[in-house]
Amino acid sequence: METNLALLLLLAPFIGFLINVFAGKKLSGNLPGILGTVAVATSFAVTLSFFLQVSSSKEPVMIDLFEWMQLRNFKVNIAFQLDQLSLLWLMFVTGIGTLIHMYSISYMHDDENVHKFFAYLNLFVFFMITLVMGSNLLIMFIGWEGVGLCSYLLIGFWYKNHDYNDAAKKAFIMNRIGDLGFLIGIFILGFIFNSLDYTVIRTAIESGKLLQPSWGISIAALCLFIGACGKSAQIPLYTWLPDAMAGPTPVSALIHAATMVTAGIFMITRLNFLFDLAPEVQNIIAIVGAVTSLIAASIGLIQNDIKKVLAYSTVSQLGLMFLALGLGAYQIAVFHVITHAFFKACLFLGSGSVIHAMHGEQDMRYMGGLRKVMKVTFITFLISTLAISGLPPFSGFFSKDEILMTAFHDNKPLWVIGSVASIMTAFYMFRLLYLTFYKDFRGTEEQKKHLHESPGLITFPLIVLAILALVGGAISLPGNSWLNEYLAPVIAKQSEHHHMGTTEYMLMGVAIIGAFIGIGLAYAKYIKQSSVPGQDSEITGFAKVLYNKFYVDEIYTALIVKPIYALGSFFKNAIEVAISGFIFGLGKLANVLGTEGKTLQNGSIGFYLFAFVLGICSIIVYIFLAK
Amino acid sequence: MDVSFILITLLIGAAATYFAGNKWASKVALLFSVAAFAVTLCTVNLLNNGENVNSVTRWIKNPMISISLVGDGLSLIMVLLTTSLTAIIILATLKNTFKNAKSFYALILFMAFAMVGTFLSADGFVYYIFWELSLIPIYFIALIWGGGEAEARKKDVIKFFIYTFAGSLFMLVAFIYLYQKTGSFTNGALVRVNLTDKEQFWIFLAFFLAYAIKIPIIPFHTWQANVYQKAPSAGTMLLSGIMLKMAIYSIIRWQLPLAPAPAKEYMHVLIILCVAGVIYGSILALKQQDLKKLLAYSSLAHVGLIAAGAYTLTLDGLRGAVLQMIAHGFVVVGLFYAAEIIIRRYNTTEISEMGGIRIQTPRFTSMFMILVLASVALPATFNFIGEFELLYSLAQTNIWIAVLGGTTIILGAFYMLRMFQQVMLGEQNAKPFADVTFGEGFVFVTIIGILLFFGLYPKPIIDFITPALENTLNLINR
Amino acid sequence: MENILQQIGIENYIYLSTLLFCVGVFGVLFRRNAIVMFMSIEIMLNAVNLLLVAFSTYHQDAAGQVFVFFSMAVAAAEVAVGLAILVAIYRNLNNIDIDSLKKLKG
Amino acid sequence: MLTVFYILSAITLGTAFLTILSKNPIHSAIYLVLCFFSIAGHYLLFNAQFLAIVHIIVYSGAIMILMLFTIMLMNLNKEDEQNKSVLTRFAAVIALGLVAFVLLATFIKAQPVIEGYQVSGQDYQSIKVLGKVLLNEYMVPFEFASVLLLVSMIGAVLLSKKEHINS
Repeated sequence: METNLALLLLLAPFIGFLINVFAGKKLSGNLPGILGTVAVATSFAVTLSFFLQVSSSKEPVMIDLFEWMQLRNFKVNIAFQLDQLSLLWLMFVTGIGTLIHMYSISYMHDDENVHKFFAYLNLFVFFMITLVMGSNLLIMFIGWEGVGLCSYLLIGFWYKNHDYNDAAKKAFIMNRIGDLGFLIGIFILGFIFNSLDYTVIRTAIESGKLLQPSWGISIAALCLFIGACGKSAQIPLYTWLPDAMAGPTPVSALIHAATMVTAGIFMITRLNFLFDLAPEVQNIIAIVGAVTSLIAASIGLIQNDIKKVLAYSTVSQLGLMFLALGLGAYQIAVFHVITHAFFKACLFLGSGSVIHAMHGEQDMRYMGGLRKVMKVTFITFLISTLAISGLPPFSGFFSKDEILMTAFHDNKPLWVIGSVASIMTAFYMFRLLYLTFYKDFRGTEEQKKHLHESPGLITFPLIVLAILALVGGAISLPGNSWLNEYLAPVIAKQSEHHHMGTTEYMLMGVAIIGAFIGIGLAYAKYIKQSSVPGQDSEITGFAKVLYNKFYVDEIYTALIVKPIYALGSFFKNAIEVAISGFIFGLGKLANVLGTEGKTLQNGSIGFYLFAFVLGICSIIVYIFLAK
Repeated sequence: MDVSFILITLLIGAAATYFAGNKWASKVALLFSVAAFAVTLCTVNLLNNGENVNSVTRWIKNPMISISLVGDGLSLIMVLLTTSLTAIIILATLKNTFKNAKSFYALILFMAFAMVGTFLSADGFVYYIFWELSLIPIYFIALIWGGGEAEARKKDVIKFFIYTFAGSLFMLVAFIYLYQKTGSFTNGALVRVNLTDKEQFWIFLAFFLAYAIKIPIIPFHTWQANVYQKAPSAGTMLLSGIMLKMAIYSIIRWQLPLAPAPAKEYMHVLIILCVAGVIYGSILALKQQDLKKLLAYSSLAHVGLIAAGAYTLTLDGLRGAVLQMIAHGFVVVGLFYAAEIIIRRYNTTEISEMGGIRIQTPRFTSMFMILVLASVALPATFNFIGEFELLYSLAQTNIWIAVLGGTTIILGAFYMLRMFQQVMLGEQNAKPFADVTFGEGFVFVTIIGILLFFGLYPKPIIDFITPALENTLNLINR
Repeated sequence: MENILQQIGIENYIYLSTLLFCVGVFGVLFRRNAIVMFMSIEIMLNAVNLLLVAFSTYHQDAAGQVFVFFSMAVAAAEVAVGLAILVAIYRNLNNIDIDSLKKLKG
Repeated sequence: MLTVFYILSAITLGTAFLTILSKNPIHSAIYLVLCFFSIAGHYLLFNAQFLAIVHIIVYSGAIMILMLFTIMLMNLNKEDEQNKSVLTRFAAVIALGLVAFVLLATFIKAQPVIEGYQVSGQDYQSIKVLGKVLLNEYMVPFEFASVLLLVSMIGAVLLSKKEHINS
């Protein structure tokens, strides 16, 4: 029964995918969308039942299907594991997934390939469920690559535009760089533990019978972290995420904000017992997370594309989560993943609603004043913005504050970086809010006439997500955390409980003041001074560097892509030519030997005889004399 | 019933096809290739039931040569690959019209016959004969029915012929030397002979030349891209799908058990050479403007990884090599078939002249996409199993080699997606492009079905080949 | 009956035939006239014959002499055909200078 | 007998040299006849009377007459032969030296192996014995020799026949 239910949970989106792929074209109107939504909703319902079961019984559900792969020292099965962590993840993946599917019905209904869109979206949910549900690293890897594939398909959904296709390709390839790291990590773990099952690895570690030196584990952890960097857009593999905004907005909300990009955090949390053994890797994770958070936030300060701002904000928030992971505070990272999923999905969907109203315009410089026409969108957007800025009592406040608090306890410089990033976040989010919804409309008259509030299918998910963003913090209140208790079985090392003392309250105060500083700056600049960001050419100085994202893309192109192409040209024009020249040279040599050799046959019998005598002499010498 | 039935079926098929006349040739060929596949399946079934499927016939008394055909897991899986791919290839060409079709199809079946013979022979001399025999049909297929300018084609095809032929002559020398030592050509006798390390080295080298050219491993690959480009698609599929697997199969069956000492001593050199081929082929594929050449270089990269796995001398490496051979066989046939469809409809092989196909042909695009993804070894496709085992075996020898070999999953995605984007995506092309017909779709669906099914449930194949590979490994480590 | 080998060693005959043979070789290389080259070849043949007879006596075996007999038969046949060829050449070229026969060059 | 040997040897080598060096082919032929006679003398020294007679008959009688006829037929009895180039002559001398050196060196190297001559007293070279050997042991080659002579005769006739050039 459990197996069947779990398979239903897994396969419902896949069936939705199949129907939409094969029959989607024939389905009329919103049917593909409804179908897709129902499929994901089914998964959500099953997840919910499992969630209730497991949170009461505290026993994970294990499902072992059949043998998949055989390696020298172990076998890999197709097997699934529904424990606290995976169910939690499934809850918000399928839950938010359902909402976003619903949203997409309306958002995408004009598109000619709407059935494909829902097919891909369903496929994504399927792979995401695989990733989360898998009971060993290779199953996770199926999902891991599968979601990358769906991300590729959905970013390049409007495939006629080669810029979008390039973005899709870039996302896939950058992910693959991480995936290589992931694979190498899997290999090393395979050597050390002779298994890839989480439970086996965990038992091996906890039994303390590990014979291998710990540096093997450290390298494995580092490799896995590289994989996580690719998927979760951390330095140095983050540049694909902002480009990924080429996809339709629901995709950005679902894949590139709420679910897929958190896969890296899921993986590290899943293997927390492993990372606990590698403190130096944890340090690297924390530093990378903090730096990513700061750099992405600083780039976000000055972007004008509404989705780009949100994308950099996502990268920045993911950085914060990695900071938490690096500090060993897995529950807090998970907490932030969840709250972030709520408010960031809401923000993206809100921006989608705005873009919908603006008929595809994404540049904030041509928006403004939307508050009056789009009330629901505005209010939900405002709530989410407050949440991400870290103002109490919104959910983002609790999660972010806990991260900063942990950082303050463990590593003060990282705390400073995180705090600065948070202040920046407050600034650019309110900048976004002010530019989009306040003041007067700056677009064309044509656009202004068509401005409208989005239909109910769009606003409903917004409202739900906004409510969640508002109250989501309740699952892990400081001092009384339901989440920590819930996750306790899957987290090997419990982080020490922060006693809520004066320091903690002071830190909270500092965080709130920081948020207000950010908001105040934004207010001063965009409401008081009514300034609007200038055209691209007017940007100068450091701002230009920020606006061009520190030229990271250009640097990567110059350092990696160009050399590869140059190497390709070199191989093609030099080495290939040389090798094939050598081979042809051998043929030519035979030819030359023939033409030259035939002149030896000059017809002069005297010469032949002379050669003959010489030959006889040498034979005699060889046989009789040369001994 | 033993393995010789497969050979007989194919040989009769070749003759029957020739005498069936141009009109019926393709159908007769298809019939016999399917029959051969069915016979192979029966043989596999027999073997699984524990029966003996070997066939030994005395041929020449002095020198002692017997036509001994041995069917074990390793050889029969390759025969299965050959017969199934031959059927698929014939099916794929069914819609084309060839002049002198009876010769064309008869040559295809004859080539299948020779390749099956190569896989089955346990007598070195007979093996060599089959090995060379398979070269003749493909030479004519590429020469007569190939594309491009006649003179250039002739040059490339002759280069290919002489190149591979020259390589295999060294193998013949090695066999004759071994015969001098043992007085027998049979695999079983040859692997038991005690050779000094120096002798083994030279024998290894002789075999290596033959195989390195056929596979091809850099720097012996220069014949490949041009021949793939110029040969007709059926020829390219035969070459890349089956023929180069002959060489890798031979490495496992002949080279490693016969000369294990140098294989162990020079393992790292060999693996690095193969892995260099992976990177080299991938980077070159990025620069190709010709669709078939791009696929040729991608094949170079993939096959390099397979050879590297075989040379690791680990069970995972050998198993990964066999699995990946099968997977790569199907994928590359599918890809070349897709390329053939595009090329036939656009009448050009230049990637720059393509584009925007996806709007016109959603079904074809999906199938092509799946093949591309399988070729970049997305998990849950058969190729992933093979590639994972290969990389795992490389990691067992040296983790850095695994990293280098693993760049194939990055570079592979890079050039394949780049190609896919340029060929399929973008604004609608001015030229019309009809969607796949039922027959074409059937070929694709068959290939994709095989790739996905075994991607999730490779156990039957793994169980089938593992005992034979363990035997081989025992011989290597004797 | 006593023969020469009872008085001098066989090496004298070996030296003699060697020298005779060398003279033949020299003649073939030195002259352009085909007939004289022919004669030189006969000298070489005779050098060998002489040696064969010498060894036949030395080993006291008739086979060597029989061999010389055959070689004479072959020489006769060879001369007949060779001279016929020379005549044919002479008829075509009006000389038998060996250096003018260079049609067979590669 | 020793003196006879030396005289005969001197005649053999001398006439052989003169054969080669004379400008006039007729002279060459005549010197060669002398040379052959001296070789027949050597055969007599070996007590090989049969061979000596056959040698005189075949070489001096048949072969040399044939040559002389040819020379006359071609009207070659004049000294119009051009000398070869210096290089060729030099090469010829070198070849002479080389062959002589190599052969002599081989012999000298082999000399220690050669044993002294011992008389066994058995008859091995009388005409009777030779005839028996020839017609018993060497019957087949003997017959083939006759075929060879026949064929060479036919060949010679065919070759020297005047060709009928087609109009």
